Amino acid sequence: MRANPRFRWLPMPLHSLLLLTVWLLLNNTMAPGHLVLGSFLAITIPLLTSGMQNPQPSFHKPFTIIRYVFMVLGDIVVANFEVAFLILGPNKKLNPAFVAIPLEIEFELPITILASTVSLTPGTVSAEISEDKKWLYVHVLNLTDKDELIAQIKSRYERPLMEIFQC
Amino acid sequence: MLKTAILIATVLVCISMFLNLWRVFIGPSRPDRILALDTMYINSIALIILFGIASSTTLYFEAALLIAMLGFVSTAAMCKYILRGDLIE
Amino acid sequence: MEAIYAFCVGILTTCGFFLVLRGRTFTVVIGLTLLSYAVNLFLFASGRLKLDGAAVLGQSVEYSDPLPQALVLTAIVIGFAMTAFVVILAMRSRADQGNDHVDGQIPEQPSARLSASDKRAG
Amino acid sequence: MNLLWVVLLPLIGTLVPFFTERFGRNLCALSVAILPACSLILVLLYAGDIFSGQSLRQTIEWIPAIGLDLSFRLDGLSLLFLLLILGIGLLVILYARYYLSSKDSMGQFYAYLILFMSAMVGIVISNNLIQLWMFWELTSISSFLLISFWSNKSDARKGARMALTVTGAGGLALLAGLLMIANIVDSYDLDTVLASGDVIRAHAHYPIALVLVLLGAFTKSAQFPFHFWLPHAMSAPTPVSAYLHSATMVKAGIFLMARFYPALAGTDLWFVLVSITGLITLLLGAYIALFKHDLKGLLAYSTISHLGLITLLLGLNSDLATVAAVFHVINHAIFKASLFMAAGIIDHESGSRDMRKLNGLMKYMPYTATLAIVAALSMAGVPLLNGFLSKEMFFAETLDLSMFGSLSWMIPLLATVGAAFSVAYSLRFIHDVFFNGEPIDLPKTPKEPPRYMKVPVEVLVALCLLVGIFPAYIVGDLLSVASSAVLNGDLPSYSLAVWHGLNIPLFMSILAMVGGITIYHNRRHLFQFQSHFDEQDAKHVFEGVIQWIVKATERVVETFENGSLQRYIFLLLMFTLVMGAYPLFSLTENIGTREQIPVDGVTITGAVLMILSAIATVIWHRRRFLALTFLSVVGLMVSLAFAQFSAPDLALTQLSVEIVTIILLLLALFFLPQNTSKESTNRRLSSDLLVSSLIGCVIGTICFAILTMPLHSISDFFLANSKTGGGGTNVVNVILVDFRGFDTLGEITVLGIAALGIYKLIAKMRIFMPTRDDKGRAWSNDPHPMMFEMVSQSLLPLALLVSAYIFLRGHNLPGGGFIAGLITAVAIIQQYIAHGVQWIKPRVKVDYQWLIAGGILIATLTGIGSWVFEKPFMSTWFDYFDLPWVGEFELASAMIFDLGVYLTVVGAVMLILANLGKLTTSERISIKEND
Amino acid sequence: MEFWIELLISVLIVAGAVFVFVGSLGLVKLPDFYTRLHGPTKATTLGMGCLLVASMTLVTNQNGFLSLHELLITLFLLITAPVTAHMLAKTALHHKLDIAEKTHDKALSKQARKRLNP
Amino acid sequence: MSHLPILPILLPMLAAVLMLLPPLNNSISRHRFFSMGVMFLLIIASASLLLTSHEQGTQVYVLGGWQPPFGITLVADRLSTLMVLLTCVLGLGAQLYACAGDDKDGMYFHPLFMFQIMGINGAFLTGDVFNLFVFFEVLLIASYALLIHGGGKQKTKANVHYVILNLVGSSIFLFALGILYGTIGSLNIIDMATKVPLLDEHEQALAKAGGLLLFVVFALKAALLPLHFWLPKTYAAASAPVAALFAIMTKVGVYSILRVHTTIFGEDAGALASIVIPWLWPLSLLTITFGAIGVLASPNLRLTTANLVVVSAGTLMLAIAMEREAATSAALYYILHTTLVTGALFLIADLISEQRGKAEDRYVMARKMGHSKVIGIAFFMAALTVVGLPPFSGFVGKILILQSAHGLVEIMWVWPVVLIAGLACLVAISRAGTTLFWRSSGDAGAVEPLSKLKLIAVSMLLIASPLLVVFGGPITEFTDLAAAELHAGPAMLDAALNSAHEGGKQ
Ligand code: NA
Ligand code: NA
Repeated sequence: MRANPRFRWLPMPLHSLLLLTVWLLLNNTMAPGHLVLGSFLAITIPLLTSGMQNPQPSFHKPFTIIRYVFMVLGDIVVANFEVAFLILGPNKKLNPAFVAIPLEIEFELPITILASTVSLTPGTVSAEISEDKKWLYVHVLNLTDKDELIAQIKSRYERPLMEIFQC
Repeated sequence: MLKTAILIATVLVCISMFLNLWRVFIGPSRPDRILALDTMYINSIALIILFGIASSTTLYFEAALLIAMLGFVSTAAMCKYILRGDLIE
Repeated sequence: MEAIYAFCVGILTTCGFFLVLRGRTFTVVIGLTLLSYAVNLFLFASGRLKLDGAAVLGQSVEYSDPLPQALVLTAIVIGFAMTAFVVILAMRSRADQGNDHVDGQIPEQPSARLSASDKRAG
Repeated sequence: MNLLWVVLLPLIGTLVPFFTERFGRNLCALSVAILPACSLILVLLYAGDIFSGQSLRQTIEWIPAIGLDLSFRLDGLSLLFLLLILGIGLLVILYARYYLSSKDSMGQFYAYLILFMSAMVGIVISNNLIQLWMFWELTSISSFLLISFWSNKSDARKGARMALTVTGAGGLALLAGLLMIANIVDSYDLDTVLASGDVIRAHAHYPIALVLVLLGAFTKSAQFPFHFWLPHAMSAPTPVSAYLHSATMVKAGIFLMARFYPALAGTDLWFVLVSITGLITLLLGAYIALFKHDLKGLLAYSTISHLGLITLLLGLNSDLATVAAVFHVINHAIFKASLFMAAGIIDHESGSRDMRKLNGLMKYMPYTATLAIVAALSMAGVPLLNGFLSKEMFFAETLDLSMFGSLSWMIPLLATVGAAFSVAYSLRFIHDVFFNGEPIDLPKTPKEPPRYMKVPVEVLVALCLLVGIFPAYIVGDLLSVASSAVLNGDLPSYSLAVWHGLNIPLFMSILAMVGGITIYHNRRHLFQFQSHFDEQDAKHVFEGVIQWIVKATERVVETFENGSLQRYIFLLLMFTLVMGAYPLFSLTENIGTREQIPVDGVTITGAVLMILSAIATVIWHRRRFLALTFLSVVGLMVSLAFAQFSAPDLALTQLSVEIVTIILLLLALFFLPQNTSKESTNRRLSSDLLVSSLIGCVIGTICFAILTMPLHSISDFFLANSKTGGGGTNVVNVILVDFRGFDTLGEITVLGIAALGIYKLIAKMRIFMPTRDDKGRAWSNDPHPMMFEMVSQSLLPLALLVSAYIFLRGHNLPGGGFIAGLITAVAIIQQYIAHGVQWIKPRVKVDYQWLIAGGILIATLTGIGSWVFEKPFMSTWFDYFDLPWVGEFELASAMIFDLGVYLTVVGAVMLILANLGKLTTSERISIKEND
Repeated sequence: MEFWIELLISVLIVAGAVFVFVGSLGLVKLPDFYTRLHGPTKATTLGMGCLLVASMTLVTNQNGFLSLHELLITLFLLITAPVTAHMLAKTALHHKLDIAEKTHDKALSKQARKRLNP
Repeated sequence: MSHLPILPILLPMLAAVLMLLPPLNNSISRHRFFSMGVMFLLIIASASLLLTSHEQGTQVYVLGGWQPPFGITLVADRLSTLMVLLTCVLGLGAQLYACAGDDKDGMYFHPLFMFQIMGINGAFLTGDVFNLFVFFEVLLIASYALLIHGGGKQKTKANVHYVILNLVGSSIFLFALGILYGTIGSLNIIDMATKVPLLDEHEQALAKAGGLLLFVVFALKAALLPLHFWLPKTYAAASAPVAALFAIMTKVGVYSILRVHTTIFGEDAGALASIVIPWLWPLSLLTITFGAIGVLASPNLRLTTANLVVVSAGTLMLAIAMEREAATSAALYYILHTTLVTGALFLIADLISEQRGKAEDRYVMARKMGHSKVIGIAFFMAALTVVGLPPFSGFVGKILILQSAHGLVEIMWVWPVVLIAGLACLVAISRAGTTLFWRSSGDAGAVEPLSKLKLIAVSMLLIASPLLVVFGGPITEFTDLAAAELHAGPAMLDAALNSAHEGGKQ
């Protein structure tokens, strides 16, 4: 983490790339005019907002990122079916629980991404993070095995994230 | 077929909206109501998308995008209100 | 459809005016907000209703009347400015007078009057 | 010939004392006298013409719209009054020089006096109805100032107010009367009016006009029942009384009657109103005068009585009586002015006006006493003095009356009775003051006044004698020209002689003398009899009535203007209801011919949701957070409705405004009660509900009627010209930034002003900070949840990008500066909510005020830019450019305008919300939870 | 429009709507706030996803060029939904809302509420 | 082309905006000099606009070059330019007064003041009903902000009432506009006037409702009974220069009725002709009555003045109700006179308050007033004017109005009410004056310094009164022409519009 970053033309290159992509998505076009305009915005907006960003660890291992994204998407699809059946089924069958998951991963952005992933995937919601950021409290809709859940989250999501952020 | 699908979908979403409103009505807690309201925002997006599909226009895409962006802020603000009273402190 | 629309406008108007007639600033603000919804819908209706007729050239076959839409836009913005002002004024009033009654003071013995009238009503 | 100067000279003279006051009393008085004297000389120069039977006129156009011209006439009547006004005025100036003490502001006094004099001059030489009225009111005003000259005295203030109120009321009546007369004859010219007596008297409005004019005259001349103000005006300095209350102001009413005599007199109505009023006043004044212990009080009632006499004479509709009236005007002015002056000298030199204390002054001031006695005898109507002559004429006239039929004999009898009382109070004046033993407890030892203070009295008393002995030589011509001016025609034959032989009038005089002496001799019984009646002090009654009126009005105001907003709004809504509903009764059919859109499920869903939520908002309005939640639903549904009915821009705007509003309401709700108990009675609730639902019905009905009606509007123009003329395909946006861009400019100005106003409201706010929520729970200990912080800051660039997108496409597709501005603002607010003010402060160094101003400035300058191209404000410009590689793109001035809109919106919303957030930051107290 | 594409779109639409519906149904049906929280936040993400993909496909098919901008809505929803859930859970914890009887480790909610370690 | 018609709107707007930006922001003295300079410019601009409209006929400014009725037009005829000039003159007086120190009691006084002027001028000049709404809102929001200037409980409370009532009013305004657009299909006042007679029976009923609802809004602004109850306390609570400026606010309502209801629903409107007149008659008479009652009941000079504003509003409405040229002309003269004098009276009330210690301007015994001579003269002048006594302008106005009732059946109501109300005012004002200036408890106390600037401001407004009399001839001639122009109906303005088409786009 850099405290007080020097002024740079591209304070957040990844961000800029994302913004350019979003711009093109928004306009549904690859027209050169929009490329120019989009690039312009993709450079100026991060410049304008760089002051508003708490510095965060940077991304590494782009392939891991992509793999992670698709894995999560897949999990979301599967999870939704599970949850759908749970909801449609009788309430009696539910087995809700609070689970505390110990965190190894550090820093705000990675933790946020982890917590979000947990929320997005089936049957779990990140309810709270302990003040020292060492524990993630999760509410589970239908708990079968607590330890398995913890292990799954740690291996499936926390590990890749730690790789991506190298922390 | 598409029309039928849209019809079914619209009916489902409309029912969902009623269910949301029902939850807003009965609560019982404020978080319940906020949750229901948030869901209602999402369902409205669905409705708008369906509407867009049905009338094959993209004019309402921005409305959906805006609900996605702003609905979140509204929900978060309501939560913040309950947690801290003061939104901006 | 027109009947439903008009009915909604009527209901919103009723609710808005009823709340505006209450004695607390916040409630009045809520009422004014409802009222502004009614007003905007009403003003919009002066251009008549049309489905699939957004007034964007090339996007629709038949266009709805764009002028009332522009007017409503202006009205929304102005209404927003006014609501913002009156909200803060409500706060200021509470801060200055210690209560949020529109008259700056809570009418005397509301409970006594209330129970009496309720008895009569009951 | 320049009659304007006759009034203008004294009017200018009003300013003189302010400049000369500092040069000492003598110079001041002298300088003050110069201009009125010039005016008098001017009048005397014209007098020859008048005596030769002419009357002079001058007209300068002024405000034709109200019929007001500067129009003057100088005829016999004017001449007579001018001589009285200016002549006695000059004497009063001299007298006042000695009367006023060094503590009194002489300049002020003289200014008021001269102002009054000018006003009187103005009245008597007016030849225009409005102008006459104008000066008439000026006399009321200046007399108010004079009466209240010693303003620290409560009596003076009250007396002045009373005089002003009564004469003011009369003035208004007079105005109405004059306007009616003017309408009858279709001219404001006095000549025309006086020449049209027959037309006026024959007109249906004559009685009203007459009554109104007489009200003016009677109030001014202190006629019954309006006489009560005059005695209380005696709290004025004596020169004022001498001038106003004997010679001039009270005579203005008489003048008025005399002036309008040709136009209004001669009818039975005139006779009944004027003569009976005069008679009652004559008797009442004479009777009361006897019982007054105050010297000036006695003189005041005596004045009332004599004015009654003159009025009675004018009311008799007889030419001779009229001559007598005019004659008595002269005589009364002379003797009464001298009497007032004498009374003033007595007051001045002895410190009292109470006749119970003043005794035997003959010994202390023999010279003054002699003068006063002569004047008093004239007042009593003793032969060889002027008072005698006009009284004789009066008696003679009363004998000729037959109007009252078989009761006509009562008039001479009553006249004699009045005269007897007149003799009695004159005797009392003489005997009680100058003889009757030694003075009792006087503040000062009485002595003769300064030499020149006596001069005015001497002059007047000399006139009493001269007129009394040589009437024809001294006033004969004057009386004849004046009388003929009043009669506006030939004079009757009369003779001005001291001795007419032994006739009934003489007998009546003798009877009055004897009667008067008898009354005075037996005055103790009379005083005793009178003491059985509580003396109703008019001042108290008058003040009481005024107080009562004020109290009553206060009650009315309290009842209606009770400070209840709910009541005011209720009234407003009732009014709205009536105005909205009333025309609908003529709406026979509320379904128009327009084809209706078939109902579909989505719409019904939306409608039902909207209606239920709106009703829920109302039902739970006292649980505010809940109400707010329902309000959000309604807002969402409204946005969806706009989307449904082909208004994407509206949907977007409504949505973004909705969210900002909710945030704002939440911010405010923190500082307000969360829940309130039931406050309105069921009755109020039901009446409120009734009114609001009726209005709802009206609005709904109208809405439906309009929706089902075919529309012929100007909108095709916008659709046709949007692209070609405005360069955009989003017609709504082109209307906003181009066709009706001026509205938008106003709209962002409103937003900017609102932000400034809110900032102003916040700046001085001392707010209560709830330390717990409505259920008594402590607040959460996590002010900035980490996840929210992280996500918010990641969303910021994205949101800004979307906002740029919305902004840029606005001209051609739904979007635009306003929505983009709101999105930006919401994104920044989100940062505030997530991170808090402290965090943001060093990171955002934008002055939101500058944003607002800059935004409006940019928008305005875009509009002004078109001036360069000789186009009207806000003429837009656009063109298409083709750059290699980039492709074709459009540049439009409307975009710059929209940028202004964008900046203003961002600035305004941020100025409001960010500063609202700052309210509490420094002083937040955390309550630890104790569980 | 080709049948397969129409079929795909129709299926996506119906599926999306079903998920939306199930989410809202859960909101009404489930026993306590914490379980209700699962319904909408999850079902709607996929529900919306399906609908948006359907829309995307349709527009792409109609216009002849790739229309991806609906992805943005999904992106926003994916980013924001967990935070919404988190904030709501926080409020629920803060208000000590009733937790369904049979929930395991109910006591953990107290620790979570104070953001302490378990 | 001449841009004169828009200057009365743009000048104050730009001035306000520039005062929020460097280098003018943050310095009250710069604000003062700048805004005074602008005010002088404004007066020059509006005076020349008035002369132009007088000599060359109605000036129609077509904004954006969009031909009416499609674009927004500004219509600078004699009536509107007269009102604009009046606003600027009153504004200058209030502003000078404020510059003596009242402007420091809160933020943004001068920018808000300028915005207020902008809004008022805009409302007077615009020829478009929706644009009228916008300018109403501009002037209202500025007035909301100005009303709290100086702070204090009373102001807050008054503001709550004022703001909420006016927000309801604005909603009704929009309802009315919706109806009018929905039936007539246009927003340009002149165009609406030409279309109104062509409506079918069905549309007429609705348009009538629209017109009457519009009347409700204007009546609220103009303080017509029963919608006037908010006014006295609100005006009395405002700080002096603000109250003085507010003297024109009710006239905006009066003007709007005059403009909208005489043009759109005027004599040529067929079935919709004169729809408000039957209501205006009794209401205006009652307004005068209640205003006079309020004047009598007022416990202090501010309230008295505020109630005098109500009386004058009622009188003006009465003149409008007579629906004839002479009456309109009378109303115009009366507006000039009453606006300036009530404005001055608010300022004088403040001067008096300063000198009387805790008693302020209440009618109670107090310490002897300092500077009582100067202030007394000013008060005396204002009092005579306001009561309608000669030699000041009040009597001309009153006579004009009385005269214009000749030949009407209602004269039997008009005259007594106007005259008796005048008497009530006379009684009240004479009591007020004698108490304030003469009823003192002896000690002079500490004499507060009397600001020269304040005195200049007051004299500037007061001097108008004798000037209105001295130049009564030409002024009434002007108002006669203005009234004739207004009553000539849409045809005349249509011609003006058509001439403005040239140079427009398309
Ligand atoms: Na705060
Ligand atoms: Na005696």
